[in-house]
Amino acid sequence: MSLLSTDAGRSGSSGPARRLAAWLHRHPSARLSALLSAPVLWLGVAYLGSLAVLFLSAFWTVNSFTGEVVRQPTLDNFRTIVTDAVYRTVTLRSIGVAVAVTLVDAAIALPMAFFMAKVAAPRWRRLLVVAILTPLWASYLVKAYAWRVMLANGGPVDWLLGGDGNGPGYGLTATILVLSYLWLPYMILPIYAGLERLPDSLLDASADLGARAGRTFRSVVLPIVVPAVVAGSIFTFSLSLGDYIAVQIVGGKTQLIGNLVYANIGAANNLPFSAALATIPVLIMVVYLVAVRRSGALEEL
Amino acid sequence: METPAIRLTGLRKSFGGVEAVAGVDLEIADGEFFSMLGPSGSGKTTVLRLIAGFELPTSGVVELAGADVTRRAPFERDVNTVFQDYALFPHMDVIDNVEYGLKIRKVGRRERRERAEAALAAVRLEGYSHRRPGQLSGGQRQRVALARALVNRPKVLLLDEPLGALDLKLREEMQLELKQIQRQVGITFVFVTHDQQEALTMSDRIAVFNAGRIEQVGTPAEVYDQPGSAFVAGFVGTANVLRDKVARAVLGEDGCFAIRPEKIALGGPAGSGPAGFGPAELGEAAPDDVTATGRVVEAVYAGATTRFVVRLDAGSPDSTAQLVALQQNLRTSSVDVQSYRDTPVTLRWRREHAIRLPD
Amino acid sequence: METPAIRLTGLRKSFGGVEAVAGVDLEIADGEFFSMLGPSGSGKTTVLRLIAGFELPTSGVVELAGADVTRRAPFERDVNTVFQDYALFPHMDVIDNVEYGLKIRKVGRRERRERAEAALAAVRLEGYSHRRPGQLSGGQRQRVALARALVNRPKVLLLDEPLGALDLKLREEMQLELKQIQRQVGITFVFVTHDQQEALTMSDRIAVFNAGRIEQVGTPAEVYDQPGSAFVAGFVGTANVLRDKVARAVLGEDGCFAIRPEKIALGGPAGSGPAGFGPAELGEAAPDDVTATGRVVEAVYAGATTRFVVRLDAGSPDSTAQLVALQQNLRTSSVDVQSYRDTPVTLRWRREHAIRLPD
Amino acid sequence: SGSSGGGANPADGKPPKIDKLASLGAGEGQVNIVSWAGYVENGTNDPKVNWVTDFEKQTGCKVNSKVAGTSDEMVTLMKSGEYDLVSASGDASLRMIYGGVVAPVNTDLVPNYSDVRDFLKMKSWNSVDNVSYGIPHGWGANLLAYRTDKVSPAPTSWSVVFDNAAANAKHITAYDSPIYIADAAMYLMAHKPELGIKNPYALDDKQFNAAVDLLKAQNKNVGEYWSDYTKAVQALKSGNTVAGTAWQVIVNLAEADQAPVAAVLPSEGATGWSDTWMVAAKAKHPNCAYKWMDWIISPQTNAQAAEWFGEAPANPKACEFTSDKGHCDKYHAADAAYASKIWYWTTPTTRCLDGRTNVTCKDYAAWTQAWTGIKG
Amino acid sequence: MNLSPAARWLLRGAMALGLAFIYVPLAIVLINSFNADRTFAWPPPRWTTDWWARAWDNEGARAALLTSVKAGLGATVVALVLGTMIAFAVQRYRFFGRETLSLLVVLPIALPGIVTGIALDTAFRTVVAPLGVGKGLLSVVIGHATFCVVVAYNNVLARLRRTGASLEEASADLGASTFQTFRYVTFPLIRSALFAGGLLAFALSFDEIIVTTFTAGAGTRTLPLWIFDNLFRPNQAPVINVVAAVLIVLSVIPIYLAQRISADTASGGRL
Ligand SMILES: Nc1ncnc2c1ncn2[C@@H]1O[C@H](COP(=O)(O)OP(=O)(O)OP(=O)(O)O)[C@@H](O)[C@H]1O
Ligand SMILES: Nc1ncnc2c1ncn2[C@@H]1O[C@H](COP(=O)(O)OP(=O)(O)OP(=O)(O)O)[C@@H](O)[C@H]1O
Ligand SMILES: NCCCCNCCCN
Ligand SMILES: [Mg+2]
Ligand SMILES: [Mg+2]
Repeated sequence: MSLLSTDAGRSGSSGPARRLAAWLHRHPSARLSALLSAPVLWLGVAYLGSLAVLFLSAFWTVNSFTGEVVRQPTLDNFRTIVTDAVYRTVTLRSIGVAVAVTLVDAAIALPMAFFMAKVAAPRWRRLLVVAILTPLWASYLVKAYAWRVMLANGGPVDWLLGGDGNGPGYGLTATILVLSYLWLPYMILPIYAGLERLPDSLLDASADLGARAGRTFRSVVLPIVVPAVVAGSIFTFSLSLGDYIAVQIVGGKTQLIGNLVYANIGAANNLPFSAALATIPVLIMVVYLVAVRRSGALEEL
Repeated sequence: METPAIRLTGLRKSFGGVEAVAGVDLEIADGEFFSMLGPSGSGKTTVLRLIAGFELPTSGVVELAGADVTRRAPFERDVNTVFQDYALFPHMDVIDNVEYGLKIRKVGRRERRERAEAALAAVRLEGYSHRRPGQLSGGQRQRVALARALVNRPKVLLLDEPLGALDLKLREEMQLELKQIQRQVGITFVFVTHDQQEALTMSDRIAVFNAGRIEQVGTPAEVYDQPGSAFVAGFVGTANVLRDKVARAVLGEDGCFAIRPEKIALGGPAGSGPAGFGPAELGEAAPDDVTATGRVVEAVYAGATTRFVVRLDAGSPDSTAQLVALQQNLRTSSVDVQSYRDTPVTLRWRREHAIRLPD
Repeated sequence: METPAIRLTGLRKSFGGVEAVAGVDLEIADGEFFSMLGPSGSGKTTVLRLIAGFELPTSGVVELAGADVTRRAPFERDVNTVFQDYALFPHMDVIDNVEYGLKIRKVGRRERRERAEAALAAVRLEGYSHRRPGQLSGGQRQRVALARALVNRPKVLLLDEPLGALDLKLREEMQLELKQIQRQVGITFVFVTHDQQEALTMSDRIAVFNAGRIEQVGTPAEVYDQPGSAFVAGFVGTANVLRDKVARAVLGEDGCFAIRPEKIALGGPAGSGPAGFGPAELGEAAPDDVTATGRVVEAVYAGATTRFVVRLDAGSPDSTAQLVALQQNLRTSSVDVQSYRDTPVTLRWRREHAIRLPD
Repeated sequence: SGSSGGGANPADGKPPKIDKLASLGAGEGQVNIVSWAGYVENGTNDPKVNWVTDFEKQTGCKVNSKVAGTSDEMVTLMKSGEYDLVSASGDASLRMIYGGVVAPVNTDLVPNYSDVRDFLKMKSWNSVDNVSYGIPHGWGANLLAYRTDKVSPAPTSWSVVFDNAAANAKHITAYDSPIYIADAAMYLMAHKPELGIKNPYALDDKQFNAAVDLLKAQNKNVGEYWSDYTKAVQALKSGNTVAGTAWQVIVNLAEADQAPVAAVLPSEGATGWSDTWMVAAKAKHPNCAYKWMDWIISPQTNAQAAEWFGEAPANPKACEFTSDKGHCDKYHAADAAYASKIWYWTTPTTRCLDGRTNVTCKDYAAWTQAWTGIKG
Repeated sequence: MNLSPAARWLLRGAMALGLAFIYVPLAIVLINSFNADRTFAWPPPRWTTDWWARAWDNEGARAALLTSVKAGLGATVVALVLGTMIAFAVQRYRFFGRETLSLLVVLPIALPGIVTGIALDTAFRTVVAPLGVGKGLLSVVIGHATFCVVVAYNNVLARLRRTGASLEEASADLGASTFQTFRYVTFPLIRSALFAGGLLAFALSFDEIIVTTFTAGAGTRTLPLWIFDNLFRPNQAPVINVVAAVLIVLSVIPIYLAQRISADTASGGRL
């Protein structure tokens, strides 16, 4: 057994799998098709198809009494949405909430993620990641309800702020607070991943060129971490835009676009009108995603 | 003639608009240590990948030992590769990495282990069997990659800048080892490098690549001493290029000529000059030698050698009337080098060492 | 004496259990091109980071221009760094990168732009202002990093293996440029490298590091020609080491000696030997010269030089009785090299070129 | 409007012709039920609360149940075609009848039906043209609950949540459903007789707009709307809610926890619900469905369910089986006078339910859309 | 990084506050599981372990937990398979529509759950139901898998980007066919990425209520649906706190394991 002895060469073993593999090697497009078939069927045909059917139905109406769908194309639903001021109000309110939640989460997540990625010792880093991930497993509903308790008249938040009625109570502020709470891990994780990839030498270089910590953060860290923040914002923004349950629990009388969609499908059984309403968040998100793709944020997800 | 180990005919490969390989014809003999040398982006890696089968050529034919393998998959070719980044499997330990190819070919457990251990011994890595690649230094990794390829006893071994990532010291050691192993196992090595020195010292033959084509193929001596073009002269080692007025003034000939710095003997004026730098150093002039005079512009001490930049009296003030000459620091003490500056000198070289280049 | 640009006193730095810097005392003069040379892990980068202020020393003092800066933050030190990985800000274009330091120091918009453009011109990168670092080649990035540091006109510039990632050709060009720039701007350069050649050709002085300590500091010539230890002799260039029996047999002295390969003149037997390899090549023996005889074991053609491995008659069969000698390929044609093998040869060198090393 | 359309409507048609089950056969092995929380309990929530297991044992019908939060959700779920049975309130029942979602019920096949209180049978929310579409389950009122420590003197009128709501701004609550417009209409019926409202579920344009305006004014003082009663209990206890709509069960729970909460049936009366078990038109398991209907109004079961949920049982015999012997009194189960003050939830239609023919009334779709506007 | 002590303390403080923000409400959940008050009056008037006892033999919760685990596993497996396929296609090939595909993968998680929910519900009712297949666990798995694909995709893609193709080429070079290469090299290399992605996908599915509401069949009750049903019953609500507390504690195990498996899942994977 030495390297010098000659070998019979590559063994002739060529089972069907091997022949298929060789054939696939010669036909890259067949390989690609095999890879894409199932995903395209699922997402491209089934999922997009479902969405298409949904939006087609936005042009139908429902018989108000029997609840039967009337399949005659009409723009009535959209006309109502555009002319009735309440839909504009609710849309703007929803976007406002989604933006506010995103900003609050970014503001909280940035220093936390920075601490985790660049300051904490590696052994702590691991534990902190666990600490951020764990709440994802505590039920969304339970957490929202815990906040209802905390925000109650005379509850812990009031107490913290010095007495009954000092807290925000239930309403728009509470909605933003609770949604920020619920989606915070979805913001921390991408930013943390982004910062972890940021070479320490850039921070050194900035200090070397005379910048203090604050300046380095503003001029180097922040711009570089923007795609990660945007990636996180896809979660915070879209989850807030579509939420209707947390709003019901702590929102007081607040209604968001999700509540309207839900009320019209889950309650009023008016699928066409729901579908028409649903085009609002979908349009907002699609515009958002297309804009975001340019920033490279989709790669940071 | 014997069937060559590798024959490439009219090989081309484009990526989108870029023609990475623009027509390569080449034969590599069995057992040869063959190097591919060329600047970054000249298509060396792509040719290697076409031979291994990782890429399908846009046109042209790849033959291995006489058989057309152009459209065969890599796993159907009797060729192994040592990758530039080693490409060791990080999730396997050293011995599993080396055994991989044998396992795939269903070689029995016992034989597999024996052969793998023999291969590790050949690269002087006994006792490292159970380390993970991450626990090895660059040089050790490189040797594992080599063992992993060698253990399969391929007809041809392809090596893509295997020493590129190592530091000088380690690199020189590995060069020696590689050469030794190749002699031992006697298989064909196709060795990609962008280091001229490496190619010159290790190879039986060298192909110099430029922009997807081969500019010249030959033994190290041929390529170094008889460069076929200005590109080859400039890329393989340092070369002084004399052309036009300067060539006429110095050589008395029209055209474009290359002279290697080490071919130029250098002597200071008698008596007055610094030590070890008198006319003696010039030696006797042979009948056909070329002699020129000039003045030292710069003298850089580099340990083993000193590099002189000399402005020629003939041809000045043309800025190209300048020659670089190398002098081995045989007897000269390094402190002397400082005093060489601005000294008048005589240069002398054999006429045949001024190589005429095509214009 | 003038206040040194940098003075390190009793500098130590441990990471957990590892003593990365184990007591360094050093003075670097104003305007010096100072290199730090040493194997991987010997503490070069750590010393640089201590000077720049990225790390706080475990003990010891760092002075810059006479002021104790040991506990000052990086942004409070008049020092700039060119990082090994360049550390260019990927989200800024070239001009913004270069302007960064000036912007921090609130230099006005107009002046900022002018100075940044001048710095880019100095590194020959006019016209690249609006590229992003990702759109530049390695060599270009390196030059941007240099411009970014130079534009601040620091007293001291620290460069951590700035050429490590470049290929040979580009590396040589950049060496010349760096040297030129340093002469032009006249600031102190502290240059880390693990390439001996680079250190020798570029530096005013060199510190050789080993295991967290400085083994020797001196001019290139001092370090090369008078190595203070076997480690320095071996690390800076190639050295033959003769000791014990062999040293006695060849030099007639006890102890440990280093001889550089290029210091050894080599001559074949009269008449019978190959061309350019007769007794003439040996030259006249000076009174104090050492002469030895042996047989060529290997002769490797390397373009500019040929490397001979010679087994000495004296001292054999000891395996250390072997010398490497270098010969410039001045008149020898490369084809001759093949025939040198197995020829008896005479070696000769000046007695002072066998440097006694401490045991 | 965006959601009205042509097609079947009580104004111009009858419910689709669907046959009722002629005779009872063998059970199909399972039954899928949509119900209010607490109507179908199998012990998984509280081992002591279980009237499903015995049913399954006796009939061999396995029960799958789905809880709906609102009447509207019930309709939606039933329309999915996956369910056999639903415990519909009056504001859902007609929609399902006219929509062909549910079938007439053959009461002869439900022996316990004969015991059900007469004032619950053949009502506008569970029959059409003298055809029964379901079996009454129980009923209750949407009372006015208030914090005794914050509202004094004790209110006797809904004005505390309407005209005088500002006194408790941000702490008023209301039921979160379009059907709540009827509460406003009922209030106007008493306080603005000039509007001529006769039935709070039959509102013409002017009447409807008056009710909507009242609710929009109320909205400024509302702290939150509720549709699940844990939320309502918790808000009352903590004081987030000081006055507003509540069910008896909410008040009972708050009182049980010593919260200073009381409820009153105000002088204007109250809206309320009367729930009816209805069978899906395309029920896959009709026999099991009938067996369940008989089971759920059997005295013991009806008692358990009514007590667990907190309402008056439909079957008077149930009153003997409640664990709290005062249950039926507390919920005024036998109090016909009390019951007469309640306007049970009914689905508003374009044909005015009060018999007017010279005007068209606002239908439920209009109510739904107005509700969105009221909440703003 | 070189930070002033003040900056360090500031960041440490921000981290501590952030963790407090995250964990105080969870502590409230835990405390409320011992709160004798049925609607969690604050401060708790009395303490009880009653809810824990009742949760212990709550069959509904257990059945729902089992359903959730089944749905989560199903969705995770589907998502991993699809996500991996897309990641390979996107990373290793250039083809028309590649950009669109990477956008399409994100779409289901970026669109509000209610849109995905009603779209799938509508499609199910109009296309699948007529074939005699009702909604059930399968439809939940389909719904969840749709928005979980992106998580698997992101994790695998990041790994593929980092490892590059050269290891696979090395394997082919050593004679392994495409399938052998996948088995011996590719799969082991992406395994920890799959694990990290799978864990996040499972967590997403496990906590999803909105899409589930619209895709679950009559007899299918996942844990969030069970919680939703019971949260609004005063007699039941406290038991939910117990369930949630148990979930939080149990979840630490898989997450911690994932951290241990390899250094590169330590970042918690990519969403
Ligand atoms: N997969 C690819 N897609 C597009 N262009 C490619 C690809 N591979 C190589 N090229 C291009 O083909 C040309 C030749 O590349 P190749 O890697 O063969 O050069 P090389 O001689 O190996 O260079 P180096 O010394 O830098 O490794 C380059 O211009 C390169 O950019
Ligand atoms: N942050 C750190 N933590 C722990 N050990 C470190 C750290 N930085 C350096 N070291 C250790 O200190 C020693 C010196 O490292 P240093 O980077 O200074 O070497 P170097 O001479 O620059 O080597 P190279 O040529 O490889 O860059 C090494 O053993 C290294 O592992
Ligand atoms: N609603 C529970 C939150 C869990 C995240 N769900 C993401 C689904 C997005 N459609
Ligand atoms: Mg290459
Ligand atoms: Mg270093």
